[in-house]
Amino acid sequence: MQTIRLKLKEGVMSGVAKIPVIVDSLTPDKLSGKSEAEIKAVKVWWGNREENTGDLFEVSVEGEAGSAEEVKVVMEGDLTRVKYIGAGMKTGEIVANGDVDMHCGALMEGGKITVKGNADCWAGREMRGGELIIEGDAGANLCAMYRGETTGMTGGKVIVHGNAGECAGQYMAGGEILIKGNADILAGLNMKGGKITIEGDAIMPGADMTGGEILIKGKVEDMIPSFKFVETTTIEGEEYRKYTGDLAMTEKRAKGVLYVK
Amino acid sequence: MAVYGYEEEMGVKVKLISGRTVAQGQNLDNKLSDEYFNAVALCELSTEDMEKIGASPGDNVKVRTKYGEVVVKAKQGAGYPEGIVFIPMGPWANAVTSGDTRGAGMPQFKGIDAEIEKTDEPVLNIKELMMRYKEV
Amino acid sequence: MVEITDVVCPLCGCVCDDIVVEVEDNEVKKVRGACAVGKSKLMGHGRIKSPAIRANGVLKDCSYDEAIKKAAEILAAARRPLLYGWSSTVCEATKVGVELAVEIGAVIDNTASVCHGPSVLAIQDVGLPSCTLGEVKNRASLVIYWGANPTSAHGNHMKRYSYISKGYFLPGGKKDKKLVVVDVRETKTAKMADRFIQVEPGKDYLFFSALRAILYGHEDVVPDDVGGVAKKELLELADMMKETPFGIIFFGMGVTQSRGRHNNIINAIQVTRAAHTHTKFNIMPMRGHYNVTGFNQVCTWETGFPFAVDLSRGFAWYNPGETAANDILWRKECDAALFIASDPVSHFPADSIRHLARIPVIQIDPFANPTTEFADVVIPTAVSGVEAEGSVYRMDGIPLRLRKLVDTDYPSDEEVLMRILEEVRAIRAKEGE
Amino acid sequence: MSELLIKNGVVYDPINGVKGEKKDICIRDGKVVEEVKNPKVIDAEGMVVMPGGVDIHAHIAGGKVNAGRLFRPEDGRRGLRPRTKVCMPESGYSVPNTFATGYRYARMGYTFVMEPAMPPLAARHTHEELIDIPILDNAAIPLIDNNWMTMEYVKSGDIDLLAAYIAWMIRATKGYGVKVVNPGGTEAWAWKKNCDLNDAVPYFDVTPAEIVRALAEANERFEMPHSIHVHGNMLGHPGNYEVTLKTYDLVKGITPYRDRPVMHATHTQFFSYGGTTWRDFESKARAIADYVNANEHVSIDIGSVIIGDTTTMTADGPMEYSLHQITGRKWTNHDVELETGSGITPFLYSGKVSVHTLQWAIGLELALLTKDPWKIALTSDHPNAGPFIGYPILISMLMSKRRRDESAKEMHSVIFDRAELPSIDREYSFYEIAIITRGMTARTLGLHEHGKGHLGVGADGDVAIYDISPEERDAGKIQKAFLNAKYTIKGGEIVVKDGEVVSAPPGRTFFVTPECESGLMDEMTAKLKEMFANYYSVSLANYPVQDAYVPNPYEIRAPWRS
Repeated sequence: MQTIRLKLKEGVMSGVAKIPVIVDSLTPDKLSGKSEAEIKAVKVWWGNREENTGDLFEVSVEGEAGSAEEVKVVMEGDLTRVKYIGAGMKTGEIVANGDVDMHCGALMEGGKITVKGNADCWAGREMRGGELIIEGDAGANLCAMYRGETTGMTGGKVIVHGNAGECAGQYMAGGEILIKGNADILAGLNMKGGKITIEGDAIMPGADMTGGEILIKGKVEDMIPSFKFVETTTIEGEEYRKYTGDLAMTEKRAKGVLYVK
Repeated sequence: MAVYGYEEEMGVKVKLISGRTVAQGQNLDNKLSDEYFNAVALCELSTEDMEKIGASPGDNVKVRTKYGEVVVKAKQGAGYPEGIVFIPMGPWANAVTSGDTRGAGMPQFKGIDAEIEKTDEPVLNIKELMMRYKEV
Repeated sequence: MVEITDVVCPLCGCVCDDIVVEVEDNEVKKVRGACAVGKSKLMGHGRIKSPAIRANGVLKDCSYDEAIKKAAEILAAARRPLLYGWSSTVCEATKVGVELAVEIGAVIDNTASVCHGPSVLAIQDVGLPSCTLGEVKNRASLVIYWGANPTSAHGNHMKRYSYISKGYFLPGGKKDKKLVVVDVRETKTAKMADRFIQVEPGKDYLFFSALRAILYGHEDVVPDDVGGVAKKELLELADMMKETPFGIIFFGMGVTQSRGRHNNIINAIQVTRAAHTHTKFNIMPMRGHYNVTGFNQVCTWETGFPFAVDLSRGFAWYNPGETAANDILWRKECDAALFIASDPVSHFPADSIRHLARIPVIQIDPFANPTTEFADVVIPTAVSGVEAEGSVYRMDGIPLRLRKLVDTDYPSDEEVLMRILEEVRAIRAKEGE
Repeated sequence: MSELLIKNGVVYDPINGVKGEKKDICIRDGKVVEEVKNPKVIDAEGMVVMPGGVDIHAHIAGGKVNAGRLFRPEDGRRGLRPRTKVCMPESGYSVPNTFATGYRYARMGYTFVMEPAMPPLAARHTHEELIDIPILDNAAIPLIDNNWMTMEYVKSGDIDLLAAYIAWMIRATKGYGVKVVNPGGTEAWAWKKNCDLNDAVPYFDVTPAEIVRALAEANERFEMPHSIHVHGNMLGHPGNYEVTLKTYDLVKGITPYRDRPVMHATHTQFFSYGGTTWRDFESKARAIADYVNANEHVSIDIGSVIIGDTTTMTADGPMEYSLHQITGRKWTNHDVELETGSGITPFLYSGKVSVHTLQWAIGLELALLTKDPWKIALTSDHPNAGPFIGYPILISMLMSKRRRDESAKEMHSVIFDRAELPSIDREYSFYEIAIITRGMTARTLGLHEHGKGHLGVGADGDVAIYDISPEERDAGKIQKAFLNAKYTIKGGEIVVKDGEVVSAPPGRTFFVTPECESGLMDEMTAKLKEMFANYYSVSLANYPVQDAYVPNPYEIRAPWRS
């Protein structure tokens, strides 16, 4: 096992402007096999200039790793403007101690990311595999697609311990999302596969669904009026109303399933 | 500036919307004028809501949301259903809206949960309003 | 006195091009054919007299050279500059703006992001079945304004292009047409309508979904009340839509700025598509400023993306919600801002503009406005469409050329930007030495 | 005085009959000359040298191209490339930004591209984008077939007045010729209808066949450099090859003003379909090629498919709608008052799908079955059948039977049942490639008389040098060489070196000024004024494209033929 600690230096976010740092170059697979000095020389974007990781982060490396799989990256400091944490990562582990900025785990293929705080918008965007755990809230467009695309998350597992923002799981095609809190409007918008479980409340879930499954354990506000009631069914001992839809997408395509109490 | 945290009950609960008006449009290039102030530092509300807060046209009304509060002149609005108030788009409406776009690039300018009450506090002019932003 | 005909109006997205203006002593004296708002714009208002730089909290007049040099220094030093506005200027200025943004690694965005930016996001999801305004004039027997109030915002829209105009296939004008208005309040436009449908604030999305289900033949699943509208009303609207040979929905900020935002527009476009399975149906955003569309056009062909483009890494990254002006300001990301032909301080939420008090701000505009109160460098320019000519795009994408009506000593927006760009390049060249 | 000498290269210059000869090219002040005195020297030893490429048909600028970019950020992100010292950032794959369009064509050795569909009312837009496309010389053809004025004159049979209208329109739009797209069908689409060749256009009482014939006649009233440029009716419909052949026949017997066809039929792949539905869909490339082989009045370009995702866009609104209905993908439509329309929808050509496989085969078959390469041009109807950046793939396919066979094996087996391609042995030579990408296209557009598409003395100093041996037959190497030229020279200036853009000067816009008798023009204008006063949403005075939109003009006058 190897642990790479990256602590954002205090000066980076102490100015009047909080200029984002883009760190998709700091994933376990990309840092694996590098010495401390080499890691410090890896380039990251800070605004419109490229900087050395070592200039923005305090870097320390403990232990040895036989492969990227055994690399754990721990990120610390004020991460609220640190974007793309773990984006595109294929293996290994990242732990972010605190709130993180946008695109955390975007295009992730494997490995595990734990955010010990909130994650801003587009966490898990276009995620292909791996595990993303957000201990706080997730922002809007969790596990969604990029603008114009028609596929969001296709695989992997995401757990949000808090609430999720608007349009969670938009265009989701596979994988699983568990939201332990509430979901803001339009969770599962355009969903076509996979499963979303919302333990809290939801507003207008499942609009334009063509596949996949959404289960809402709390209350639903403003149910989409173009779903068809199928039957009452029991899941884990609780009674749910099962709907299919969205008929606003035409009957042929309305293959989504919504379970509502 | 006080930020409303739902801990205290205030006036009447309404939905706040904003938008263009002819007078607002005519003074787009003339924003530091009295005409613009008169066109924009106001709140149109229904007769019912006017009665509920005990105000008459021309009285000052305080509009408060999760994001801030602002005082504007009450104006009788034609065609408003009860519970909807309108402030022409501009600095006074924006004093009580949020810049958080929640992943969309567009703040929500319409349909904001707000509370209104009659007040004796003055309507700030544009420079006073701007000063408020510089303080924070 | 000189009469100038076929003047192109530099106010709203209607870009009326049949205005008559009388000029005497190099001043616009009379305007005919424009709406009240357009007339006010053409007649003019008090101007910023001189370039100025703020020192010790006070704007102090200076020369153009000094102001431009100062602006260039601010922009060249910035790590995350924002260039915003662009909707009340011509495309030629925008082109220089994009070049400047590339040069300094800026985020460039226009006022669409607080207007019809959501409509663009929607178009990127589902497309836009639409047409030019002349098609509406000649063919549309059903006109629907949704969350739009043209009597206030687009004074000549109905007269020139839609409900009130006469067309080839509709020689009787409004006698041959039906007008439907959907809004949360009974606006002046609504009072003219054959049918007014009042929807609860924030419920448009539900209404659209229900309408689609009905248009696709699934009225059975639709509940009796949708967003405060009775199912019967929905069914009747759907019938009207199916029966017209050519229908159009014009939508405004009533839908783009309320709960659901771009998703409301996606749903409105989906309604249009559903109606299109029965008949010819179109939809068009009621674009606000006269060239808000033009910025989106230029920015798209030059960068590949219509607005909110982040060029900080040398290539274009587009992601409204992250790279739109409100995102950058509310999140306090930028360390310098240039505003041109717009007034964000009036039109952005308070908690976005607070950041402006703390960073250097450059304003390029003919008129003083609340943004001037925050500006550290102010550069006055000619009024496009009155004192300077150039390309603009109407709400339906039709390009027109604004005219120059009177002479001026003020430089154009394009000229000022070009000089800033040259100055930035000079600074860069020096740094490189 | 700037001079350039390209020495020792193997030159393919079909217009001058140069078939792979070792030959020096001398350029002075942007033009090819006999000799130079003190030149900068490029040693092209062992390399293939051709005139700069001339694309006869690619949608690179204007309202619908930009609508395609605007609604496809997901395509935009597929072609991102950061700025360089000389280049602006690039974006897009099937709908690249203007800068990328210029750079990518230049990297492939092209120096001229024809934008083949300019909606007159939005002509300013097309020109604004052309200004922003670096390096390439260009021109745009206005759509004049669904116009109400056109249909009224077709109905009254007044070809001279129609010619006056054409003249006015080409001048007003700073255009290059007459474009036809789904004649009558696009007007019908305004009511959600469509027209076959002999259907009456709703409310206008003319047929598409009449429109095509009348426009061809009117076009020949002038000394126009180019014939009418035709996208006919029923594009993309199974069984449409019969309509296609009938359309070709319509203009047989019309005398062109000079030695060129009367009609250029574009992206013919989409018009060479047999069968009655997508189920019994089959290739009819043979029937089309036979016709073209036997006749002199029609030229074609292939519109060949490049497998992968692309953005389809055309003024043929109903066609795009049916495509959108098949795929369910996003769809933009933009009808233009009194003139035309357009539709746009993304499309994925997959080698696993039988229809797409046949479409792929048809484009190549057309090129291989048409005997005389002077009658056929290489295109992909960019971006409709695929983006222009795929041309090198098409070239390698035409030059290598082996590559075609290998590809066919990977594709749907239908190719062995309902296409002729697997049995065709023909392989294009470098010389023939030079014809279908330079000589033929320049000549068909009449540009060879204006310095394009050849390397004779007096020609523009536009040269492409490909780092490949004239003996090379390896498809992979051919593709690579044509994708990134060793050098591209534009007007005597090196713009690409080793596949990278090293300079990006602005291009010129070519436009035609047809000259018409004033009596005819006056009579036509009276009617035009009425149209504007009553039905257009813009004023006549604000309609014509101002000179500001053509900052680097090249005017070609087209006198009236008395």
